[in-house]
Amino acid sequence: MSGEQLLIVLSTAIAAATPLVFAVLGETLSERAGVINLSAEGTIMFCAMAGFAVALASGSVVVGFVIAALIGALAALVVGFCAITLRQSQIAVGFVLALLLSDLASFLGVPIVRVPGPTVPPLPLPLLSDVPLLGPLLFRKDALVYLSYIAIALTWLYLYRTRPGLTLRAIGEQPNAAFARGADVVRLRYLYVILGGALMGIAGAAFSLDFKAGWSHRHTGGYGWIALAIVIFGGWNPLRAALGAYLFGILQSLASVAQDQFQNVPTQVLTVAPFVLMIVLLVLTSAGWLDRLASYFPPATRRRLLQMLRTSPPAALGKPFEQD
Amino acid sequence: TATVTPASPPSPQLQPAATEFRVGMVVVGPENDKGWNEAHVSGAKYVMEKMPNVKFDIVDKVNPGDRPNVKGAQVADDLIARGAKLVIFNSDDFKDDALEIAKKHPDVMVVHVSGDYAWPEGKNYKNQPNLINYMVKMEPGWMIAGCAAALETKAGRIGTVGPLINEETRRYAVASYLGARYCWEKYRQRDPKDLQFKVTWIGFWFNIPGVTLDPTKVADDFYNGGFDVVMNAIDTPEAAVQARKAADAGKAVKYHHYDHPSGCELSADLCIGVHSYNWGLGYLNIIKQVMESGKVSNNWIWAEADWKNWNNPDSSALLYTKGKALSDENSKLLDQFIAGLGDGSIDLWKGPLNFQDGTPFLKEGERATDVQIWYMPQLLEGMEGQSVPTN
Amino acid sequence: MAATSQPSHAAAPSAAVLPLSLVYRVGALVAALAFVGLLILVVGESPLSVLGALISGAFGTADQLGRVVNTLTVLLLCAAGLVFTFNAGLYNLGIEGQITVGAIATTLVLRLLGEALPAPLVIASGIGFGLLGGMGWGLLAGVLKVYGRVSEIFAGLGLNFVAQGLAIYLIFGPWKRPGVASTSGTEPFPESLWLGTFGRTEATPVGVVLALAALALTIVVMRRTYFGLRLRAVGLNLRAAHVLGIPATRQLLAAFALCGALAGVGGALQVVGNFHRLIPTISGGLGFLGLLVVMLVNFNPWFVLPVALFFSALNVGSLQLPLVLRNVDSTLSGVIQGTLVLSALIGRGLDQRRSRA
Amino acid sequence: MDVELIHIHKHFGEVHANDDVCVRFRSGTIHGLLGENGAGKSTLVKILSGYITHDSGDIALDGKLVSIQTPTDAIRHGIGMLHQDPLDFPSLTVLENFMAGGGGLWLHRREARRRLCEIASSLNFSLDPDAHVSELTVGERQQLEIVRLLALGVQVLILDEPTTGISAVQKEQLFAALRQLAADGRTIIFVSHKLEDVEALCDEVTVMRQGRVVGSAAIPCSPAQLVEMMFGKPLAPPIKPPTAREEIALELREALIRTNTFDLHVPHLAVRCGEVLGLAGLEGSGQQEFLAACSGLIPLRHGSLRLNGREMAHRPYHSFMRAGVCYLPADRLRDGLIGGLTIREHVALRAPTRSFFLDEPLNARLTMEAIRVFNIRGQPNTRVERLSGGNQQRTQLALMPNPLSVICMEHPTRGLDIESALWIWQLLIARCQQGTAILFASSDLDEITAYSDRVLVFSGGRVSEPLDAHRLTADVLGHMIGGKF
Ligand SMILES: Nc1ncnc2c1ncn2[C@@H]1O[C@H](COP(=O)(O)OP(=O)(O)OP(=O)(O)O)[C@@H](O)[C@H]1O
Ligand SMILES: Nc1ncnc2c1ncn2[C@@H]1O[C@H](COP(=O)(O)OP(=O)(O)OP(=O)(O)O)[C@@H](O)[C@H]1O
Ligand SMILES: [Mg+2]
Ligand SMILES: [Mg+2]
Repeated sequence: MSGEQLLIVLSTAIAAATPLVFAVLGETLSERAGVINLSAEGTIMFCAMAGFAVALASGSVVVGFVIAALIGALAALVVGFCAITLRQSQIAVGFVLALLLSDLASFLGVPIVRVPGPTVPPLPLPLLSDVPLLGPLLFRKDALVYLSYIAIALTWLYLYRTRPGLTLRAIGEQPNAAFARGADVVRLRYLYVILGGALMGIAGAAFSLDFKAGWSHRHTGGYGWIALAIVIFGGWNPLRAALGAYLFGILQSLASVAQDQFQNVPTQVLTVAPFVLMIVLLVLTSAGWLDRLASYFPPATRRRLLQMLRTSPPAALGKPFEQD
Repeated sequence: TATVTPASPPSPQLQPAATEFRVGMVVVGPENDKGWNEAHVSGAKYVMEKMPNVKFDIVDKVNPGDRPNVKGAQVADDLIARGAKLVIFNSDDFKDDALEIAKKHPDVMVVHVSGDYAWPEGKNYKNQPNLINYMVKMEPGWMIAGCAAALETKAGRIGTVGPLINEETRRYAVASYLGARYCWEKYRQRDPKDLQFKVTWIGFWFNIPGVTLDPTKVADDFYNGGFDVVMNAIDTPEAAVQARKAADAGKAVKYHHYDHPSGCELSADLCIGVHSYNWGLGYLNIIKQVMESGKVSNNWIWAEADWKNWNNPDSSALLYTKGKALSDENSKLLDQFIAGLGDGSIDLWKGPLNFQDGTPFLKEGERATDVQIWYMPQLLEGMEGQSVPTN
Repeated sequence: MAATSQPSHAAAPSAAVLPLSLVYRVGALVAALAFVGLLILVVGESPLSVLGALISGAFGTADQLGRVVNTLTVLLLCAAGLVFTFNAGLYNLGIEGQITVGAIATTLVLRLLGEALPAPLVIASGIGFGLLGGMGWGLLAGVLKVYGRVSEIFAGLGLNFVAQGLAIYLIFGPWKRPGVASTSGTEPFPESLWLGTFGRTEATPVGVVLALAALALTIVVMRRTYFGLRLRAVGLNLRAAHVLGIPATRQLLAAFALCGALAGVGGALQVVGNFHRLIPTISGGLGFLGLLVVMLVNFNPWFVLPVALFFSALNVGSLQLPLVLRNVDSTLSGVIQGTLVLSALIGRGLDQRRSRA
Repeated sequence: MDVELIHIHKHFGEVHANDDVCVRFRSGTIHGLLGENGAGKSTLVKILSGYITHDSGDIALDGKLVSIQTPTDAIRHGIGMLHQDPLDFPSLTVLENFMAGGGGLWLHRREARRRLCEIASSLNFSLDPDAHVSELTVGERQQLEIVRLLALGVQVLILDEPTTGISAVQKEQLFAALRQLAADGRTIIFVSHKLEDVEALCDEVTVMRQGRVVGSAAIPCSPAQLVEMMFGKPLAPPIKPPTAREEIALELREALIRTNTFDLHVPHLAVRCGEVLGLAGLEGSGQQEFLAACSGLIPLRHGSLRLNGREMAHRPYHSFMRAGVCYLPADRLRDGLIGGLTIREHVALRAPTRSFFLDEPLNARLTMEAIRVFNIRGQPNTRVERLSGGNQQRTQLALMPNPLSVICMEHPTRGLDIESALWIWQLLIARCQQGTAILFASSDLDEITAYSDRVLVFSGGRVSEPLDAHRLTADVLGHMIGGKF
């Protein structure tokens, strides 16, 4: 594949992966706080529908995004209530919501199927877009894409450079210890689950108002599950998760651009790759093989290596918090 | 989804009134897809205008993606249970279901659009008296589309968002390529080698999440990849929608739509044109015959365009609507081309033509037979894209 | 992530407060129905006419009844299998993949043996291989869980997509129809390889027998055998079960294998009894639906049959909705099913919270 | 800062963990809080540190009444606590642990790193800021917590049994640091069982028993006096008839047992059939792991373990069970019984049958029998979590196979009323008379001395030689538990 073609693939992939980026950031926040929001598939789908419908009615893309975010937050609130307050299985409630919301989206979305509607206008950045390689790659997109860059950076900064971020990681690791240090675990968990849900809502609207403009039956099918896989693939680290999302975008582009390169190979198969990667990574890390591998390195490098590769989930992920 | 019968009372078991003739239509995709499926629904509406005592029951989205665990045959059974005397399947995907239903309900006429089981000369002839194959000869339409695309492309790069790969779709791709190559050579005086004509197949007639490629993505990759004209060959209008995005982003792109004029309204100023198919005509004709005699004179219908009075919706199976993006001089050239096709002065099914793998398709001067065209085994030399040769 | 995979049926309400908890259950049901009714009103139809349409759509004709039965058979097989995994404390979200792989295995056998052997033999071995295929895929998730310490939830979800990828690869690649590469599936099998049906409907006696047998087997095993008892013990408290001398890992793997096997048979039936070929979405979402069924009945096999029947009827009946009612989409069935389970979960949660307090 | 706790009450269900507790901790002093397991020490200090809320009573700092409802309140008032089981984040680095909690938006890593190293070195602790806490020893984790609390500027530092399972060296470091802090005028509250530590470190000591303050004294004072206060009356006399036989039931040689904080080394131990061996010591001194190892639940690091002469080291748990070993954990509902299953189902799980189908008649019979013999207050279909603590224990005992060669028990009578305790011991002694050897851990010294033939004392990562229970005095035992042997 020629360099120019590669650049195109990358550029398209980055744009197309933007909704996923918002989704994985949201899920990462929620899981960092110790709550799995398994409803991603449904939340994204429903918010795509609702966001588009609202934008259509109000004529304002922004309103669409706001409403989508609110609905996403609401769905997450249900998950939070069942998981945190009622101490039901997070898996059960998330899974049911995933199915329920996707069907609900199709059910209520009938009147707006394939109706042309407003989309996010492109916004090439004045100077940056002329930077040789990076310009076309990063800065000839629209506001939403730039927002996603900012969101990635902010999330990372928040998690690793701020005190509340550290507390967030803490409540996902050892809620009791965090409590002993003055964190209001229950409130914070609600906060981050809801915040994560809002981001997923934005992801949904990002599909229907930008990258897959419009609404059709099961418009965003599959992307929610992918997001869950990518969060694990990203080791609950916003930066790596975002990279995972871009990687998926690239695979998608390859599947279409390079189709004629491999005759007789159904390129759809490429889109399964993230799941295989996820499982392999999980096995590698969960079963402690990674640490065994690392143990062959000198301590200094070992630590760096582990920090780079470790994908051990937040210790308290999925466990209800009982303060004794 | 909605039955087109004006507010039929919600009792499914209602017996059709003596005069009323019920037709069931099994539609593979969403009925409002601005493409193939919407075109067939329009056909139904056309019939109902002409014959008020005909009622259509339409079920759309009949595919394993949208309706898991539902088969065309099952839907047809329901429609027949509701009193349908004639059932229409609107996709080649239903060929097995159509045959199954025809066998199961000998008293019901089954119309399968784009199959070949009722074609005595065909390879798969099944002698099933109540099975009708109805198809419109689309190849000229695709040639016109290809020509228009070739006239409009600045970069000399035409991309096609293709559905799944089979004889039918290969035949259309080939037809549009032939049209494109002709106009590229004759009207634009350019070397065919400079024309890049690429087909990317998504795997079905429209997006099925997780199963097909996402046509939105495919279209994006074309536009961003420097293909300034994209031909839509699937049922849904992603090519049109993404064209708008690409144009807004400052790219000089255009698209050519397929099968429903409304597809050209999505991004009007970027639409080169749309070739659409007037299914209503054929339906009307078939239904008339069936209502009179309970059968049709010929179970194999491959309807032609009416070249004499071009674009007459009441006589021509093939219609072509020019879009705003088609420049005036190109529009004139296109008219020449259409006229040529009409009077036979332009016949693109003539040799020499080679297949994609270099093997000969037609020798010098040889003309392709209907059978050769219908069962197009692979793409042609000069085209890019998966071909999946029959073997 | 161990805790995530603990279904929350351990904390059982004490007998003293049963009537009150009954109130919660019923309240949940009412709330669910109210919500659905509201939705229907929102789209401008009357709940009653929807109900009528659903009923007539599910039981109006012999064909429809047959379809309900056909759906029910696969659903029952899945639900029966899931009763094992849930009671072992596992969320086997990988069941869709297990159905798919079962279907693939069956297709493989039918393609290989074709009409070389007598049809009944081919079909039987097809179903047998479906069972093995599903079991293998289930065990894979189990091994990942037990030895790889990978949560069966994410492994399962991943394996679902891998299985579908495999199906797509086969359908487009090695098993494509001559000259065609379409997701619409492989060449249909000759009618000799189709399962016999009740009359002209699609309901297959073999399927019904298999499904009911599976359910009966499940009930017997869970209620009447030491194996079932040990399974519940492991599901409720793995540590204590181990201390009491129960081979926990073997139990977990057995649960995965059993569930996979039953799902695999379901996949086999989809091929030989329903689609008569392999399609990418061969599982038809029945695995996930099975999860909903078993969650709704709180892992109690006795109630699986009625609920599964209800859900199957919804699935089939909803096909009628768009025909009869102008603006009600078929996805209403999914909405109803999901709402019921969600409100049941919440009701159960509130109830437990009350008895905790 | 002076701390005063006034008439503190705290209930956990029916347990009265703190019963009208009044204590005064004076600034600049190290104040010891002594008491046997379950005396209520942790509860008291958790209340002071805001980790749990008290039912009634007041807290006064320098004479002013304050309200402490949450850890934040406590920190704000300059009270910090080092919990009995370290509350930190293993997956995070030392530096991150140091910074976790507290206010402000940004993490000033460089600044934090400086403070960390500064405070650490001032106490001669050496902590690598970039190490993951999971790589640290318990001692280092304590040091980290102390440094963190000091960085928060606490004036009152509470340490809940900090010397359990840290090395002698680290202990010295710790004590040195604490003395220094007290000298700086801080108030140190030092919770412990260990007379030795209290004597070595504290200026004052308050002793608790069963939730009450039973007295306090200034150090130095006679150890006998402290022991007297801690354990109340002189120890109960042995009441167990001799049942030990000649042949060896269980034998350990050069056994090394890994606990999560240290490795326990047992040079040689031979338990005879019918013998009762009591394991004394603070909780978390290795008794649990010792019992788990003897019953095959955790493998020996190395060494040999023989059951009735057969080498069993590295054999799986079920072969131990087949060899007639039975383990009864302390936390019945977590490790011993299966909440959600009924008594009958538990009996069925243990039923001596290979058949595939449940033999309901048999199980019904066995269950009724068990309920009668062990007079369990419950029906065959009563879920075990609904049984009272005592009846849960009875159920556990009823589930023991018969015959057995070795029984390993933790806290056989914890949470039981006197008469069921007596009854249970009759039952166990009956087993001994059949030749079963019993190893049991208990925090109740009376129980140890009353029922053991010999006693092992666990302390500071070491195991004592077996002592003859009949010559055991409270004083000796108290001191040995305190680590003097
Ligand atoms: N969270 C709790 N829930 C129920 N009971 C509790 C809880 N915490 C402590 N208790 C009970 O309160 C009593 C006092 O416990 P506490 O931990 O204060 O004793 P302690 O003196 O610290 O004992 P140890 O020396 O073993 O730490 C014990 O009987 C204990 O069982
Ligand atoms: N989780 C529960 N659900 C229902 N009933 C319970 C539960 N826990 C305890 N009970 C009931 O409350 C009563 C008191 O239980 P508790 O454990 O306090 O008894 P106890 O006073 O400790 O007796 P024992 O000395 O035998 O432990 C028991 O008889 C038991 O039946
Ligand atoms: Mg304590
Ligand atoms: Mg008790």
